[in-house]
Amino acid sequence: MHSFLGVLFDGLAYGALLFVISVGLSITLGLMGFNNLAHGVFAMAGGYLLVTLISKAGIGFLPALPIVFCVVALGSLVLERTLYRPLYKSTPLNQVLLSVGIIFVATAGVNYLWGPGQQPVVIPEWLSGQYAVLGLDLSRYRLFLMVIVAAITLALVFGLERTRFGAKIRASVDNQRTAESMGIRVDRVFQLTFALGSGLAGLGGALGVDVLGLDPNFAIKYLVYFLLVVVVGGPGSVFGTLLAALLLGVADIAGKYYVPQLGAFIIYAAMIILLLLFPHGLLGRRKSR
Amino acid sequence: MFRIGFVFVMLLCGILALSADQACAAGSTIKIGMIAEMTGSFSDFGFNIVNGAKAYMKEHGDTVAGKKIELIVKDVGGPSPEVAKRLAQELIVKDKVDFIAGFGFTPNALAVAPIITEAKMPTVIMNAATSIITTKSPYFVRVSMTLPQTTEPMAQWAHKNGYRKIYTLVADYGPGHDSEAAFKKAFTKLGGQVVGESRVPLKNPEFGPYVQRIKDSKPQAVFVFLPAGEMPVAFMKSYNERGLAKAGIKLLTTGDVMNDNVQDALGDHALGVISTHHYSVDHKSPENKAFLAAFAKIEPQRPNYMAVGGYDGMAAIYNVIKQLKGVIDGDKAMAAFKGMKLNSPRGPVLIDPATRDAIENIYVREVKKIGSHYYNVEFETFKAVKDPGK
Amino acid sequence: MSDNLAKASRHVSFLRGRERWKSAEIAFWLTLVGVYFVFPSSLVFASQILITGLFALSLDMILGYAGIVTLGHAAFFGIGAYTAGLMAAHGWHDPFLGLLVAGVTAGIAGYLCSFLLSKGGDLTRLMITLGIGLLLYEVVNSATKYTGGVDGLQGVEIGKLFGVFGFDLYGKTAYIYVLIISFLLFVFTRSMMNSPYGLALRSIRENQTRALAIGIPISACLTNIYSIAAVIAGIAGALLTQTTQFVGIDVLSFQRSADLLLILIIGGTATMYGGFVGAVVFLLAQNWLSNLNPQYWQFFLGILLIVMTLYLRGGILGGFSRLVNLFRHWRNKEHS
Amino acid sequence: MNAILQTRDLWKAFGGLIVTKNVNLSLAPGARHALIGPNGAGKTTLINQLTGVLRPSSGSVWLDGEEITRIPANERVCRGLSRTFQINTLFPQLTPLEAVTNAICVRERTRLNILKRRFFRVSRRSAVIDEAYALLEQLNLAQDCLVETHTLAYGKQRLLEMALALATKPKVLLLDEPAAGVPEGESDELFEVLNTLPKEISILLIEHDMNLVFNFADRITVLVNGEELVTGTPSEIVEDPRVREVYLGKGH
Repeated sequence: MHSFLGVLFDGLAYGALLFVISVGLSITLGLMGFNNLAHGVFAMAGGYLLVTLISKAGIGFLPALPIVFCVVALGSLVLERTLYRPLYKSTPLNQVLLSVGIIFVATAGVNYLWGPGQQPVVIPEWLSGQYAVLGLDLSRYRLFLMVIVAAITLALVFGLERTRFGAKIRASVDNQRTAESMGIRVDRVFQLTFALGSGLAGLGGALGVDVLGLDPNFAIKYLVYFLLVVVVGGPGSVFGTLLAALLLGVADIAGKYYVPQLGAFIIYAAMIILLLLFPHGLLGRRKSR
Repeated sequence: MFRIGFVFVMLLCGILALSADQACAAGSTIKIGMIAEMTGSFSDFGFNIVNGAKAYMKEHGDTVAGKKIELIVKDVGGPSPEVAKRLAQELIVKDKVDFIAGFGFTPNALAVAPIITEAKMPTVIMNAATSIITTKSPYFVRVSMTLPQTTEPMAQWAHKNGYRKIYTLVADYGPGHDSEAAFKKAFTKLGGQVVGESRVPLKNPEFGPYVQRIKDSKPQAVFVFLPAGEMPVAFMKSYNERGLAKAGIKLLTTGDVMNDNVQDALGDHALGVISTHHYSVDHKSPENKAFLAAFAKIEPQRPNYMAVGGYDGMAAIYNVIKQLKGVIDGDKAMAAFKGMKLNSPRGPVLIDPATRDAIENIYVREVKKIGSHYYNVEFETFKAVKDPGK
Repeated sequence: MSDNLAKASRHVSFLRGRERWKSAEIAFWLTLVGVYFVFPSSLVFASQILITGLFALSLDMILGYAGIVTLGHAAFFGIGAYTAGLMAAHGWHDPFLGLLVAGVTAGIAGYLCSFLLSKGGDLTRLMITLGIGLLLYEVVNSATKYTGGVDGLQGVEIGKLFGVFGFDLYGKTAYIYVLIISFLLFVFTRSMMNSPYGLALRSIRENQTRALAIGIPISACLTNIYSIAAVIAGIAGALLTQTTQFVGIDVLSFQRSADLLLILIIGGTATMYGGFVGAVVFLLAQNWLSNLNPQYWQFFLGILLIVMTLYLRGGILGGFSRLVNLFRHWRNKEHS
Repeated sequence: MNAILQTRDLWKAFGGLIVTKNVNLSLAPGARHALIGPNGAGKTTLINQLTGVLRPSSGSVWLDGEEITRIPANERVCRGLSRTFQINTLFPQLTPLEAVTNAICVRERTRLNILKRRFFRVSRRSAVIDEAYALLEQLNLAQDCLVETHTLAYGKQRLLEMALALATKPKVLLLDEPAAGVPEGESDELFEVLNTLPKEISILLIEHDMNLVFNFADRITVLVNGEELVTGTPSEIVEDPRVREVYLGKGH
């Protein structure tokens, strides 16, 4: 029984991690419909920024997180204006080509600036170690991640469903022309949405590096995971992304614990099965077009 | 229409010309072609190997026996045998090199075996660690190590120090399987017992369930082999988070896991971990000091055992050039390699004349914090260990 | 009536003109023959480019002509490569037999996989194909005993072609072998794309709803083309095995599928030659840049890709044909 | 009572929303039948069930005496049930000649062996191409049949819609607002073409423009809220008070 609860907790914690690193993509790919394979680049930027802030500027882990979010979001605005915007209405293939180009540039750039090795990430004392609850050892950092995930989900759901800005985003995404005729500045809305998605990517990267490690190939190494979570969840749905992340997380951990021989297959098999059952994602909006 | 055809042909020719032969007649230079993993997920491999080689050239000058040494570095971009084979072929046919060197990965080395045999090209393996490589061509010589070579001493040390029940955890791929088998064989032969084994997928950001299984089966120690990179970092974090050390489960690894240049990324997590390997940055000898100084002139990053592989490979090649007085012939060069002794930064190395593999000391080390950095500190030595995989 | 017929035959000849071998095409293949004589020391590279081009052609069949986005096409390439490799390692050394069996095996795999692709949008298909590719990679990786795992499959010995021409260090035999097989498969594909079947495929890509409404059995067509593309990918994989005499697990890697997609986009989709041109440009650029700077060449490749997306929509061939049109337009103006 | 196209108690519901309610439609051979109704009456849903894009919740569809309820959409086309679309649904990069040739090739495909179908060039089938050209000529598209479809004028594209449907040699042709978006006055060309269609083709026309409907149809069905309100000759429909109330009352 204990091991079952333990596995469940680990699974949920892993799901939380998957959610944190993918939720930004759920916004850029899902809401805006841009095939942004370079999501990992923003996550990686977040990671390196965090490491640099902590080791060079001496800023603490917690205060560094909002800085990372803001800096990555601001930085992404430059890319949005110069590279992404011209391709909003282009074919998906062109968007793929562009984002792969960005990945190449970023990988080589980071390699040049920081070298190819793993970066040390020091998390504060109070976040390392475990709490013993009911005979279960619960990792503090994982609990922290779960809290962050809950906060992000609530903030996003509230922000996208209940605020004026959220309404504008949904209107712009659903029908650009109508939104424009209603006086919404669609390009501004897209810009801000893109910044939000990238900022979240950066934040996710910063939070993920303690578990995932950080080297110049971060962007390509975890690309499959980002896509997996977002597509299974249903692009554009924050709840769907959360649900998919938790489901895949629990399936993966349970599989690895109970049938370790199949360790490598589980997450991919789970993805294929889920996609065959829900071709538009768990909570995806069925596009009638 | 023909005009378009003409343009097309011109275009193709133009592009092809970019990659056309630039080979110039060799005479006063000796060319060494290096095939290394400079980009991709394993760019760390190429980075260390090539910079290790460059460090040797920096230290000893680029002229030997009156010949200028030219290093031609080619990026193979990860484990991709067909590219390795193509690069080797081009190095031989176009660049007319005298030696080929490098190889972080086994498949890259194996793929070039037929052509180096056909071309009688002396080829120095600077890292790839599967035993069989040197049996695939008489023109292979390896200056690094093999996996069983560093694994077996770990089993012996564990048994000597009273460990009887050990759990093994390896990465689920060829070298992992080899390491698991080598450890199990050596350890059970001595009377120890492997109480459980896990194979972890190579793409695995989450070690939780595996570490939990180890904890549940309560062994005295766990033996771990993972490829250098992000896996050891993730594993060590999980190992500590779940309090295996506190539960009295000792961690024993090969040196790949306790790779010198991830030490600082591991930080406190790795303190006290025991590993066996042929090289540590902390090795105390004048040769190592010279190596570290030379490397620091090229790159500020801390080198690791692969850099030593590159460094020693160059040393071996320099020795051969000296012996042959600058006139390189494949068979003579191979004869010169056999039985060669090197005063390596890792300690004395002998190239086994029979297998063309390195015979070297394997050290038992423990991770300690010295100043603000972390090092593998050697405390016991297995002298002149041969590759037990053959 | 006869007037009508005269007009109609003008239209027949219009269609015939579209299908005819253009001089640029002939020049393209003659150039490839020329490479053999002009660059005798780069033949290994040249045959690898051709193999990649052939592989990209098979992707073009399903992406460009049938509109299925895939990131797991390396699965079939890998199946072909391993089939040919395992055969050669177990005593069947004849290269042609290897190609045949590899193609058939990959085709069967493609046929089976195609049923998983009937549902969902582009992203779903992308992820399912990606998942299949990754699963296959893991299967080969964990079956170390049979496949050699990440160390690669050893003992691949390829017999002489027709018992006469052995594969040599310079890759002369290999290049001619690859060139001939590629050309034959290209002719096969080309005639298929110019047939009523090819027209139906193009129309499916253009508009599925309408294709269904004129009676095209879409899912059967897609299953079919997916299997044929898998056969060609499998043969390309087998060619790589036979010319390298080694099989590395990277034949199945995600990287290979992703690079292939890049190559096809760069070359231009649905143009028949996009795959070959993309392979030539991408691999030569890669080779050239990585020789200039082995460590940071990806930076420049990335810049190239970005510039290309911003200024050269529709790939190289797309941009090229637009240039040609512009030129014609301009010349027509001059004349009139 | 040998209807060429018939629905029996057709019923379709999306969850709790009933969009087709017990529709019993019947087309006599050679009919010029029109289906009218206000927006949201379920006309397009009905068409989609006839063509096989949607499957009805219950009830059946019959074509020429055979039940086709469970037959896939493409197979229905082969059996002689063809349609046009309200919004242009064409092959933008193909020329009209290629598009129509394609449709004819599909229709004729069972007459060819696999080798010819797969590997012989399209241009070798001059009979098919002649037929395609003749059809295009009949629809006043001969001048434009060699340029890519997306460059055609809107009105021409509407005609091509019709050409593609006719190329399948249908027994029953479903026309979904053929004049939609065509400026008044230009739709004459379209209906001129419609009026010349042979009587062997039965036509079900969905249209908003009442003038067109009353000029063209010999029978009219009014659909309201998924339900068949009334069916009759044009004069009967005009007289019907219920129709006036729900439909004409607002429009006229």
